[in-house]
Amino acid sequence: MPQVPYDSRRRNKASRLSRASSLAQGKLVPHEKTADLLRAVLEPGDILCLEGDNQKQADFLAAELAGLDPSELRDIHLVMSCITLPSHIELFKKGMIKKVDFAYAGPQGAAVAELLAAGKFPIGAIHTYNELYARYYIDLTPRVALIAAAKADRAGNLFLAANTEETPAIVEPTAFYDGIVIAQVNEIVDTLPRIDVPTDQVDFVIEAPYPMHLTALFTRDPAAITDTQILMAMIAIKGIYQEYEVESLNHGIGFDTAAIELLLPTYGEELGLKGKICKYWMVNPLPTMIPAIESGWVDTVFSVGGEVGMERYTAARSDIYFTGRDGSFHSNRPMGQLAGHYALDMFIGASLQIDIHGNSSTVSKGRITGFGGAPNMGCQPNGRRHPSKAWLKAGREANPGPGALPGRKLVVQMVETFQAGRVPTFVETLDAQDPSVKSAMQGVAPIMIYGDDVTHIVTEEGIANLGACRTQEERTAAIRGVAGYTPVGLKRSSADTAALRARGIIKLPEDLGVAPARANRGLLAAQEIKDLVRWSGGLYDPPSQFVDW
Amino acid sequence: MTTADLLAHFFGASATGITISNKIATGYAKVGDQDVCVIGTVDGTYIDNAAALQMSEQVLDCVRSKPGVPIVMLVDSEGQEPNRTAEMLGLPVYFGHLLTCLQVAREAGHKLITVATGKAIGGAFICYGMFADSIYALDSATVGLMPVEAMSAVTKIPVAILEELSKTLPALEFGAAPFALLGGVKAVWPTDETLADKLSAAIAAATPEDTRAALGKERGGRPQAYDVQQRVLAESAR
Amino acid sequence: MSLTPYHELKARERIAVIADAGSFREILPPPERVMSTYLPKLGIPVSFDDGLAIGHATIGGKPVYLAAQVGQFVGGSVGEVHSAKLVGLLKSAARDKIPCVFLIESGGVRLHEGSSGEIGIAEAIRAVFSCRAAGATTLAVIGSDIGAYGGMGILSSCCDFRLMTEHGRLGISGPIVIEKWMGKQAFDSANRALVWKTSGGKTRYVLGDADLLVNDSADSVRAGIISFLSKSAKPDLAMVEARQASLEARLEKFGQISDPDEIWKTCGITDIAAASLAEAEDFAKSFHPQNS
Amino acid sequence: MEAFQQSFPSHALAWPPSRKWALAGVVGSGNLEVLIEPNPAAPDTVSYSVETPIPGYRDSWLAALSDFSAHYAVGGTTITLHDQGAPPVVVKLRLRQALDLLTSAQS
Repeated sequence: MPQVPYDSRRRNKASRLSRASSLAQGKLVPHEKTADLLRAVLEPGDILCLEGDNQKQADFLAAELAGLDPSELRDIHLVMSCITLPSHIELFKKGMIKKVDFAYAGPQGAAVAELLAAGKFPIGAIHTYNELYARYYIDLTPRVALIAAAKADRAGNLFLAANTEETPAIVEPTAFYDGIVIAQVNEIVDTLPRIDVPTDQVDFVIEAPYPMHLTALFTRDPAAITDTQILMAMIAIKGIYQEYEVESLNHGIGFDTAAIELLLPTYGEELGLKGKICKYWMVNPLPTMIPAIESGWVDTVFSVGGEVGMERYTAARSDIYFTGRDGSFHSNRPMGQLAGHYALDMFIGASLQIDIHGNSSTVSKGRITGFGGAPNMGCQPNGRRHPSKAWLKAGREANPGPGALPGRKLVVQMVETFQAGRVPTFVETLDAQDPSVKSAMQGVAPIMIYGDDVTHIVTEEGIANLGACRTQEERTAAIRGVAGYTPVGLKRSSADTAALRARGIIKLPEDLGVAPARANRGLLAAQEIKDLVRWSGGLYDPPSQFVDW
Repeated sequence: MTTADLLAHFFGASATGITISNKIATGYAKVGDQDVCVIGTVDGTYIDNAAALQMSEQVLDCVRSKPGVPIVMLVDSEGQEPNRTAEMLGLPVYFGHLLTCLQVAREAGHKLITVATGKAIGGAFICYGMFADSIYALDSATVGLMPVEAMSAVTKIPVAILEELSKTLPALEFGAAPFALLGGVKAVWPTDETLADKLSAAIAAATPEDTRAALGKERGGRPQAYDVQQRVLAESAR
Repeated sequence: MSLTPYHELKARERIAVIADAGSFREILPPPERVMSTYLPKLGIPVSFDDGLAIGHATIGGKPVYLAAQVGQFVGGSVGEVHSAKLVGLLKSAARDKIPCVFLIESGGVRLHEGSSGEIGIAEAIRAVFSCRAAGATTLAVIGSDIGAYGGMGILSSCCDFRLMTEHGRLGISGPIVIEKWMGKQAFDSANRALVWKTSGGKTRYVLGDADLLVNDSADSVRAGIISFLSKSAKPDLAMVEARQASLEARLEKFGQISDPDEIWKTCGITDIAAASLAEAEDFAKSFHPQNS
Repeated sequence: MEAFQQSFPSHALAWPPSRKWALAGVVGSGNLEVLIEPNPAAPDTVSYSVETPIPGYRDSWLAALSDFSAHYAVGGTTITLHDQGAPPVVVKLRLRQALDLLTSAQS
């Protein structure tokens, strides 16, 4: 009779823990013994999760892992959201990894492309964030997870501070399926401000010799916002925010949306929109939102992560931000992404390239960057049932048939027609469609947002309402109509453009009553970082790379 | 050539009156029968705040105690000290002070003569040597803004292109001879036994008019500067 | 009248708000096309004014010669034409005995024009002193993020007076050069807070290198300029002797300090964070600069 | 560096302009300077001269300049553009600013 497995993972975990028992006092392991701990608990063939996203990194554990000899660690199936650090790349160079499933590789995009060409980057698949976290519960549950926390107490409870991010999404499936959770912490203390991860779900804690790496990814210096971005922001506010009465929304990290945030207390106020739009946000604590918050525009903000320097401000504005019992900020990436998917009227973001079908991509040749979280929000939530004004209006425009959803999320792409150096944003064919790029993706072009999901494209030329287009040809004509002097735009027919304009599918600044002459930096509620500090009443502590006083 | 040899070439036995401390030369000596005050840098040293003060103190001493004695400036410096503390303490202001002291000397009737003896590069040359009435360079001196390699590193223009262009643009070349073509030095001197005589003659001939732009035009190395200066002067007089 | 932040303005916009309305008469204006002959050979765009607008104007009714550098054009750098325009203007000021005001925004010598810009700055420095000898006030206005660096930092330090805003920086070697030289540990050029504390207007004012610190608004800068137009600081032995003593004392007192906050504290500033955030003119009122 | 000249028909500028020339913009990254000068000899034509360090976008430039010439009365002028990678939106903005300055009352 074949042996039916009942608890082999549990027994396996026990034997791993016993191999490591001499290294730990309780759950605490001195950082000098990290490599020994990794040798003791890891086995060839393991699914290993290394925490690291685009902000927060288990960088000490990653470095220790990369320092192991390939003879001690091999055939690892690595699962992680962001391949960000040089130490991550080192694992592949050393040939320790037999397979990798990930979501994003932005900063290491060029290195990943090189490894791939050399046959040293065995991709399982490239995911969106929530898709990857979901697989942690299905077929990619980690045997060992290496995570990062701000503080631990001596019992092994963890405090994650502002950057909760995806830690719970890694810890829960690992801990509840007999995996091992190892946490690096900045410091071990007697009493935690609050417990974010209970010690029951943690096996080992290491006080790292240096604090974990945190990037101020969401800080945009108002000084770098251009007049063109302000013009686009005015177009977006009048043509979309006001038009659809967008109450709940997500913003990207670009300067375009930063300009919108800084126009709310000036231009938005002038249009009488306070209290009508932009009340509920799923967005990280963006410093450029401070003036809008201080002017009473914002009801709530939930975040997927924290932002360096916003700790005191968010703690002092607990009516706006989600904070813990200790008073400090709390975030959660999977839940934020879920909220962004189901509970928002609008997603608005930027892109590097948009093709004539409205597909967009941030891929350029020679770089493998992946997806991150934008596609989780920049798509239509077909499981949504609750209505809102914006959702219903966009749904009516789409003229759904009897078998379709009555509403649509606004999925808006906001781009200048040219990127820096006169590189056109609008192209006939995306770089993502290049065979060399597709071959890395099992033949599927890495498209960030699909044209079928997009409702609007905003450029400095105007707005194209793709959601109201009836045919693919119309959609392409609408895109050409706002693509300016790019090769894609030069191919437009003036008759098509005029017809679409008459139907309100293309709206130019003059159609919206937006005067380009007013688009200048004087309209921003804050023109430099110091203004944000002043707006915050001194509660915002900008990182030193943003300080010029 | 050692510093001692070099000083002996210019000042003979009187070179003993010159003290070198922290690679800054200061003191009094004779060129022929002429008493001179000497300030300068040696061994390619970097000039920092203290070095500037050492030289300015010598200039002030000369103005106070040796009326009318010519001041000879020797330049062998790689540049200003690229140092955060030096900047924090106001390095440009120290340099400005040194130049102001030299101006006070000039107005008190001291002639100012510079000889670039070694490296005379960028800010280190601007902060005193290039302020003289008359500027000379030894043929072995490396004079100029910066070598093409350094220029390339900052401007991102390939070295090969800069080198090719420098064949027709002496401004991009590094050395005493091309610098002379720009009018930046009056004459390039061979390092030989005639140095003392040349220096002596240079002191006698020095006048405070700045003739560098005219010289740069005449020699063809700086074709625009003189004419542009003159056009501005003419237009402003209207 | 304008409350526009001064540092946000471009050279010609600065002239427009600093000079009395309609008073600016440009010398060698753009249609004259007096441009660099070096840049085209390097495939770099040229500018009609070579990055420097010069001319005659009145400010608060007083005649001045006025120059404004275009920081966006090759970093406001000084090449052959640029320096020759500066020299011509300074010589005009010395001849006519009227003040010369520089709105500075420059990283120094234009490397693309090699030693010609270096000699040009040296000529301009001589011409600054011709002005001072003639009693024609020279005033360096440093209120842009690029600041006054390299040869322009030295030239600024040779003028009778320096007026700064907290955005302005005065130095010789820029932070990137120093980082390359000393290492990132010693000076991280991305640490803008440290960069500004090292060379920015407030620290320069604390040490007495800036004679006046004003708010970053066109009106404040204009008012500050006017306050200098009837003054001059003609160099003489007594003045430079006093300066020698004060610069020696500064080196003695602060030579071993590496943290600029320590300098502020030594100068009597107790709440560094508040002083950092304070408006320039409030900051300036709060203590007596260490001066010469 | 790519350089090209092109003339377009345009309605005549309101005559006389209030200035002899007007300049807008600066030569800096993503920006350009535009100098506009009256040319009474050809009142129904505007002549452009463009220098740009980014080659290959002549069609795009000419389309933008053609549109500007059609939308605004700039006949009887020559316009010189020194570009440093400005996108068309900035090109059109500077053209408008230069024209406004040329025709606005002297301050």
